[in-house]
This record gives sequence, structure tokens and C-alpha cells, in this order.
Amino acid sequence: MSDNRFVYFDYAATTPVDPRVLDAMTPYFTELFGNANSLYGVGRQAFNALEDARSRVARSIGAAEPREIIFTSGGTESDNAAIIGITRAIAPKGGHVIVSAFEHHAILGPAHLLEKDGYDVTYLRPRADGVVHVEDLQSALREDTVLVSVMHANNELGTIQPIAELAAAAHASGALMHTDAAQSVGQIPFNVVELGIDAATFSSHKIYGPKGVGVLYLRRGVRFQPQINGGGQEFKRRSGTQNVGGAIGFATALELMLEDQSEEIARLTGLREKFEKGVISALENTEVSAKADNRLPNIAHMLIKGVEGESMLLQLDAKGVAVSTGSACSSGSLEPSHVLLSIGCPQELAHGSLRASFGRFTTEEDIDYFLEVFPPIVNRLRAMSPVYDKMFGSSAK
Amino acid sequence: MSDNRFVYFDYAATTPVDPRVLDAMTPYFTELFGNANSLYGVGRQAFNALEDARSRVARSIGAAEPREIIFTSGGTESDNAAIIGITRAIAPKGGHVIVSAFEHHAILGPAHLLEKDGYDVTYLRPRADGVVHVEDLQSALREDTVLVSVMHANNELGTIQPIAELAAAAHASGALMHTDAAQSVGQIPFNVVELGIDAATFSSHKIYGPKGVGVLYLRRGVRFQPQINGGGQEFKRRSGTQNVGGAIGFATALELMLEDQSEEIARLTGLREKFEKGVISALENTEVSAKADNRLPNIAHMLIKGVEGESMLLQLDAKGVAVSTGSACSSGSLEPSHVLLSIGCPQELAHGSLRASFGRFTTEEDIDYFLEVFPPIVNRLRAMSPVYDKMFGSSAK
Amino acid sequence: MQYSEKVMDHFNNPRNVGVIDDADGVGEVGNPVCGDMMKISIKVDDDSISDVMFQTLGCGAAIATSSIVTEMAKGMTLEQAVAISKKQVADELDGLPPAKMHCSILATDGLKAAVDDYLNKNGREPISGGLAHDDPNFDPHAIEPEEVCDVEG
Amino acid sequence: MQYSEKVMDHFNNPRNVGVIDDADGVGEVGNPVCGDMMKISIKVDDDSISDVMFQTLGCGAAIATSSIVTEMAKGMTLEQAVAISKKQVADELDGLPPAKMHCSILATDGLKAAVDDYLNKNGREPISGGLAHDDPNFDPHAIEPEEVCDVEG
Ligand SMILES: Cc1ncc(COP(=O)(O)O)c(C=O)c1O
Ligand SMILES: Cc1ncc(COP(=O)(O)O)c(C=O)c1O
Repeated sequence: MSDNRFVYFDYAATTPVDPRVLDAMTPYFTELFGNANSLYGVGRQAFNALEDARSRVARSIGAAEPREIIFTSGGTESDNAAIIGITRAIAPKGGHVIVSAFEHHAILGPAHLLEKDGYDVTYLRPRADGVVHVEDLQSALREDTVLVSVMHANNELGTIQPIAELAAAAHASGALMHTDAAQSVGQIPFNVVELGIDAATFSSHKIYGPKGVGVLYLRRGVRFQPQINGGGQEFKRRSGTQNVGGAIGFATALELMLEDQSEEIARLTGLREKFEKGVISALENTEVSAKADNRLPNIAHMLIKGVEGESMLLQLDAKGVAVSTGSACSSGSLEPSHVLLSIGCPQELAHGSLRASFGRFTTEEDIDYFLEVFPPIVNRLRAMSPVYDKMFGSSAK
Repeated sequence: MSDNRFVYFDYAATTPVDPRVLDAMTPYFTELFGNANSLYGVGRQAFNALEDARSRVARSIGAAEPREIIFTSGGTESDNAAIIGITRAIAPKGGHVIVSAFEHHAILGPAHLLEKDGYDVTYLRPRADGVVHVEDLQSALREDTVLVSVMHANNELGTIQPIAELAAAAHASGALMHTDAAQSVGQIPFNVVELGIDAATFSSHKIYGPKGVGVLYLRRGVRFQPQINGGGQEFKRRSGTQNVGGAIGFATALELMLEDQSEEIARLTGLREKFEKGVISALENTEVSAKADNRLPNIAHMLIKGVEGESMLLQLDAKGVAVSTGSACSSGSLEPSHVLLSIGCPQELAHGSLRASFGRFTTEEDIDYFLEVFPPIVNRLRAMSPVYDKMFGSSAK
Repeated sequence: MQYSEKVMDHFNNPRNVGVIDDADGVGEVGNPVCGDMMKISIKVDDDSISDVMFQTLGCGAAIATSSIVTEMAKGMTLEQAVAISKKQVADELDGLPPAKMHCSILATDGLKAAVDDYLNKNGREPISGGLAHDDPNFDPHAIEPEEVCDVEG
Repeated sequence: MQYSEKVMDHFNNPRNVGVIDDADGVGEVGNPVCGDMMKISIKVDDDSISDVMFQTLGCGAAIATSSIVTEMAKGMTLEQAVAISKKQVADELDGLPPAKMHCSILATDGLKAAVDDYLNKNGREPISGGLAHDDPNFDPHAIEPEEVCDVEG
């Protein structure tokens, strides 16, 4: 057990750029620096590279045409653009939108904005298993529902949502379907046609691509009001000089994810199970947060009862282990994760959540190291708590 | 005269990333890849780097505080956010906005959107010299004017606007002042306090920084409605996982611009004058488009009468020279530049505009080469025109 | 926006540039205010085009479509010449960017005007069926739906 | 958000952790539902605090402020102890992130509660002037205006 060891268990927060991705991007900073909208040689090279990236992304997600791919500055922008751009284009005067209650803030934020502007928004609750159930969506759908947005995989719990069924229900009711696939694309099979969705969000830095790059998939024919206007780039849907290197980085990163996806699913699922079982057997009062079996291979999300998340995180950091906790918003450790609350987790437990997310460079040894350093940390924090014994100790039983 | 020669005269469209900038950014793709919002070590490193970049940008533009610097995805996003975010925050129910008529589309686009939403927008015309005059702004200001936006330097003509005086006039009338400094920052002195502005736009790829990165300067106390919402990054003003490497690239690029700014101003002004004089003396019926003396050192914008811009551009490209033309919007060579029209240039002349913009790697030899290859191109195109002699030939006099 | 190699070839090496001094018919369409203008002159032999030359002020596509249309027209009957469609012109050039499709109208209109001028000079009825440029509703700015707007930085 | 080195030191090596078995006064503030809770026990000698220990459930700042407040209080008179302000606690730790300023209230409130408990047990009037946590308008979520919201990816 070395204190210099660095164990990164927060791939769901962000990933390092894969060296192969960086290599693919590098020429576009210097020699191939042209503006993709310029007509001369160096501009045409940039244009060709950009359009090549667009085609490769389209192919990777099963899109019918490259122009369904719009490059953006990240998952947050794509989410905002989808929610507001589609809703306002279809129902400029108001209407009804459904988003799940455990969406990322990049969806909840624009949903609140629409509400302020007079739209009706339903925040559809997932059930305790961490899944949005089709019957619940069906009851929420209304005649004036314009858009439904449910994330493909939840970024905290890792639970995978039945997007194809949800999309079918939305369509049956005349609504469009958007899914935030920032956490799932590349990790698990993702095909826009098989899922039957109209729009989707991707973020490059979750899949070993560069930060500041994302994609909005917009099925051909979906009406859309651009949220950033100007020169009319990206088929008039997203203005601004394109980040050509970034687009190539994203396309390359996504292709690399797909290359060994099934092997990685198996490998990471194994690591996750080892992690979850290891924690549960080493520590009393711990459990996997969401009961659904259909979860991302790479996210373990657990409740460590009677411990506060940030203190756990910082102690792990001192041991060189990077994890996250649903309650780590620095607007106060007092604010528990809206995701956990949405599935009915009591507040006092929600404060003690731990998310460990694994990736390309995670090894068995990393898990072993974690299982060595983690239990003493929890035991120490529990011993320091004025209420642990009272609430969870054997005397409390 | 070698056909392999590459002469890039379109620095105003985009610039290559300076190798020193790339070096500064590179570690943030791989080793220092953390999410700046994470609490553990690799996240804190990213946070520190981001905040360091913010401080350096603040210092470079004379901002009072680092938190006045908001990192965005580029000049277009900054422009959109400024126009819409400030106007809507201050006057949610409507009001009056003034933008100059020769702003970049990244300003005109959101201005049109505001108009659609019931705001009054005045498109203030510059005069024939290519400058927005203070008296004209004064006549346009109204009691309900919320915001004035005039670019610091026009991206086609290169003319520098009297921002300090315009800002004073706006403030005297109770309006705020935004300036799009995408073309000027780094090129010429730029200080937010001396200019007295409330908000400003910058774009990284115009100053040898990476594409997909920009800054919105928002003076402390200026009310603002964020245009991209989510996790609340950038002091709740621009959500989305920050592009840390990009921020560092921008900060480094800007500092490098300032390092030798006065020498570069002298050097580039010399090159520009050589270029302009060379063209005028080699070709009849050519002139500098805007008469104002106060122009950017690095942009030469000329009218080449009786020639269409795109054909000129493509012929130059065949000789390895990259320039741009105000009329090169592929929505049709039929659409002449709104900038030239705004200063009263007749349409038939506006089609023949040529913008050559110089930069860090431009040499005297580049200008010499251009002056060698350009006149035969123009003469050939003019000879191919059915109307050149009639309109401009000696018989037309 | 990208031009095909064939467009670039015709732009860089336009065929049949110039004016036929003793032309049988001359067509002039477009307008410098709009940024493109074409003048085409033809020699007619037995109701077939025996020679054709053009002058064009305009963008790369305007010049290339002018050039190709002169190649296509040479040897055609007048009937065949006026039937050349903008799509045929574009196809012959291995395609045009959507934003540039209107340029082929300049070339086909120019040719039609030259044919009608010849017929008119010979006291015969025009056969072109009218020019797009003469239609008061013709919008040379009208672009194909797929058009992508490129921009100067 | 960044903690100072001093905060991290007190978080990693908290001083005076535990419970004084024969405490003269005990304060308990906070609530596990809110995510932080503190229990502090004191020994009082001649109206001065001769010993103090704490237990805390909470974030890094909650633990560090608890720890520092016990160090600060030791040896103080009761009057001095209840006068410790949240700003003094933060200053003593070389500052706290704006979002964490509320944590120092937990520590100062805990100490006040312990002092009042001691006085109460001895039939004397409380001197703390009341706890922030007892104020029905107290919002432990209230944050300083400069606060930056960090987020999970
Ligand atoms: C599900 C989900 N949506 C959206 C985002 C936001 O993406 P970005 O960080 O690229 O703005 C994230 C991650 O931050 C995410 O996990
Ligand atoms: C004056 C001006 N404003 C805004 C922009 C847009 O900036 P960006 O290309 O970073 O979106 C540009 C350049 O494209 C510009 O020249």
C-alpha cells in the first residue's frame, strides 16, 4: 500500500484523452488549422476533416445521415439546445414537456426555464429501482406533450432506462423523444434507429475525447430553433467557427469505444461486481443504491450509511483514490443528490453515497487497493459520528 | 515563384495555434485531465489551472476581478450570451437595443431574435469611413435603451471604433455597453476599464489559441441571464464541464499577443501598407475600402472593381495564397457583404472585395509573392468579364 | 462548400472564352449588381450551333457552368440547346454545391437568350419558352434547401 | 472549491475527538437529515473550559471547524467561548470556501449549547444568547453570495 498510488474511479465525471485520440487531433491545431468555412485549400482540408468526423459519428450511432450530427461545445449545450430548441420550434406558444426527475441539471435547468416561460413541465419520477417505467410515462403523457426527455443511463446510479419503449410511448402520443446519452454512448450499444429517438446528447470528455466538445443528434425532419446564432454553421443549427480538431477527437474517441465494447462490458462488469461485493462484505450497513439489474458496466453507486460523502471522498483522496459522491455539490454538503431523493432514498442516507466509476485504465489491483484503504476510513468516520451507533449500531436494531 | 508556396493571408478568419500555446495546453488532455469541479487531487489541479487561466485573462484585459471572466465555447457564443443574456436580465418584458449595422452575424443573429420576441432593435449605420460616430449613437439612444453593442474593430474593414466615447454616451443615457473584441484583442491595446465597457467578447482562435474557446467579460454587477444552464459552472453563468486546457490555451495565447504587441503593430502596419500600396499601384480601379485611418494593423480590405470575389479567391488559392472576400458566403456569391453595404458601398463593387489579413508568421516575401501573382489574376478575370470595359475601362470615363 | 474537380478544371481553364465578332446570336443575362453576368455569342449553321463563346463575371460556379454549357451546346440543334436543363449542367460538372445551383441557371438562360436572339434576328419565333431571369418572381438568391451557409471569420 | 491546508490538517487529524464521560456540559446540534451533526462535551473549572471533546458527522469543513473550535475553546472563560464567531473560526482555519461558511455555525452553536447546558444544569441563566440552529428562520443551506456550485459529472 503506497501513498503515491493514484487510483482514478471517477471516469463518469471525466476521462483522460486517449493518446490515440490526441494523436488524431494534434495536426488540427497547427498545420491543418484552417477555418472549415473558408474556400481555399487549408479551409477545404478543415472542411473535409470536419465532414469526415461527422460521417464517422453518424455511422457510429446508426444515424441515417451525417447532417443529423451537430457538433456542440459539450453535453450541457446539447441538452439545453435539445430541450429548448425542439420545444420552442414545435410549440412556440407553450405546451407540455416531460423530463425525468433524475435528469442531469443540464436538462433540469432548461426545463425550469421553459416552466418560467409558461410551459408545463412534468418531472417524471423513476421508481425505487432507479428506472423510469413506461406505464408511468404513459400516465404522464398528454395531448399537448411536445417532448419527452429521459436519459439513457443515469449518471449517478448507472441504471439503464428502457428508451426504446419510452420512445414508442412518446411517439404513440405524438410527442418527440430526446435522450441524454452522455453516460451510455460508447459504454453500451447505442443506435438511434433501434432506440427510435428523435434527438440525443453526447459529450466527448466522457469517452476519452477532449473537453468542450459534444454532439446533438437531431433526426432529419425534427424541427429545431437554434440556440446559438450567427454565421450559420452546422447546417444553420449551431453557429460559431467549428472546433475541427475537437470534432475529430470526438469521432475517434467514439470509434475506439466501439472497437472493444463487448470485451470492455464484460471486463468492467466484473470489476464493478468485485467492487460492490467487496464493499458490502467488508462494511456493515452498505448497499448498492439502485436495485435494477440493468446498469452500466462501469458505475458502482453505493450507500455507505452513517457517513457523510464529502468526508469519505477527501479521506480517499488522501490515499490517492478519486471517487465522487452524489452529495458533493459545494453549494453545501447539506444538499443531498436529487437523483437519490428521486428514487425515494431518505435524506440521511443520501448524504452517504459513493460513486466509483471505472474505465479503460482501471485494473483489478485498483479495486484491491480500494478495498484495502476504504474500510478503515469508513470505520474511523463512523466512530467519529455522534449518531452512528444510535442509528445503525447493533443497539439500534 | 513556386507553386508549392503557401501564403496565408486570412489570420482574421482563424490562426494556427502557436506551438507555445499547444505546449501549455497539452498536459491537460492526458495527465492533468481532471474535472475542475471534483474535490480530489486531480480535480483540484484542474480547478487551480482553470482559475489561474481566469486570473491571467483578467489581468491581460485589465478586468477588476477574475470572476468577471467567463469561459465560453467561442466568440459566437459570447456574442449571443451578451446580447440576449444582458438584455433579458435587465428588461425581461421588452426594451430597446442598439447594435451597429456592420456587426458580425453572431451579434446580428441574436439581435434579430430579440426583435422577433418584441424588443426594439436599432441597427446603427457606420458612416462611409467605416466608423460608428458618437453623434449617431447619441441620436439613436432612447430612454428605454438597455444595451449598446458596437464591435471594437470591424472584422472585414479593420476599422477601429471609438468604444470609449460610445460607451460614455451609452452610459450617459443609462444603457450598458458591450463590445465584440474578437478581432482587436491582442492586436491593439484593449483595457476594459479604459474603454469603460460592461461586457466584451473574445475568441481564442483569432489569437493563436485553440478553436472552440472564447471568453465573455462581464463587469461585476452587470445583470445577466445565463444562456446555457446546468451544473452552474463559471459562477453560475455558463454551465458545462469546463475545457480546462482550452482556457489555459486562451490565457497563454493572449499573453503572447501582449508580449510583443507594439513591435507587431509596427511590423504588421508596415506590411499592410506595402500590400495596399502595391495593389493600388499594380492595378487600376482598386482602392482601400474604408477611408478611416484608425484601422487594425493586420487587415487590408480592398475593392477590386469589376471582379467577383470568389473567383479571385479561388485563383489565388491555385497559387497557394489564402485570402477571403466579403462576398464569399456560399449562400450565393450574389449576396454582397452586409458590412460593405452598411458603409454605402454600391453592390456591384461590393462583390469584388478582397480581405487580406496578416499575422505572426507573415513576411515581406509573402507580400512580394502576392504582388507578383495577383495582378495577372485580376487582369485575366477582368478580360473574361462581359462588362469590365464598359463599366470601368478608359472608354467608360 | 466544395467544388468538384471538374468544376475547378472548367473554372481554371475555361473553354471558349471570348466574343464571336460576327455572331449570329448573342445572349446577355444577369447583372453586375447581383454579382454575376454572362454574355454568350453563337454561330448557327443549319439550325445547329457551330460555334459558341462566352464572357462571364461571377463566381467559380458561374464561370465553370458557362464554360461547360458552351462545350455542351457546340454541335447541338437549337432545340436541343434550349432544352439543356440546369440539372444537366450540374451533372455534367459532377455536381454543384447546393448553394451554387442557381449559377447553372445563368448559363442555361444565357444560351437560351442567344438562341432566341438568333431566331428573332431572323424573323422567327423564340423557342426557349422564356428565361428564368425574365420572370419577375425569379429570385437568383433562392437556394436549394440543403444549402449550408459558409462564413467569413 | 478549495480547502486551506489548515482545514485539511484539522480534517485529517482532528483534535479532541471523543466524549468526556463525566462532562459538565454537553451540546448537540445539527441533524443527520441535513447531513451534519455535532456533539460537544466540556469540563468546566472556575467558569473556564478545562477540557473539551467533540464528535461530528459531516463534511470536511464540519469536522475541521469542530476540531479547531475545541482547540480555541480550551482554557477560555465561558463568556469568551460563547463569543467565538463563525468568522473567527474560519479565520483560524485560514479561511473557508464561501459555500462552507455555514459549517462554522455548527461548531460555534455546538459550543454555545454545551456552555448553556452546563449553566442550566447548575441552575444558572444561559449566556449564549441563543443558537442559530434554534432560530426557526435559520437556513443551514443559506450560502454566501460568492458561492460557486461545483457539480458531479
Ligand atoms: C448525463 C449527463 N448529461 C450531461 C452532462 C454534461 O456534459 P458536459 O460535461 O459535456 O457539459 C453530463 C456530465 O457532466 C452527464 O453525465
Ligand atoms: C468580430 C467577430 N465576432 C465574432 C466572431 C465569431 O467568433 P467564433 O468564430 O469564435 O465563434 C468572429 C469570427 O468568426 C469575429 O470576427
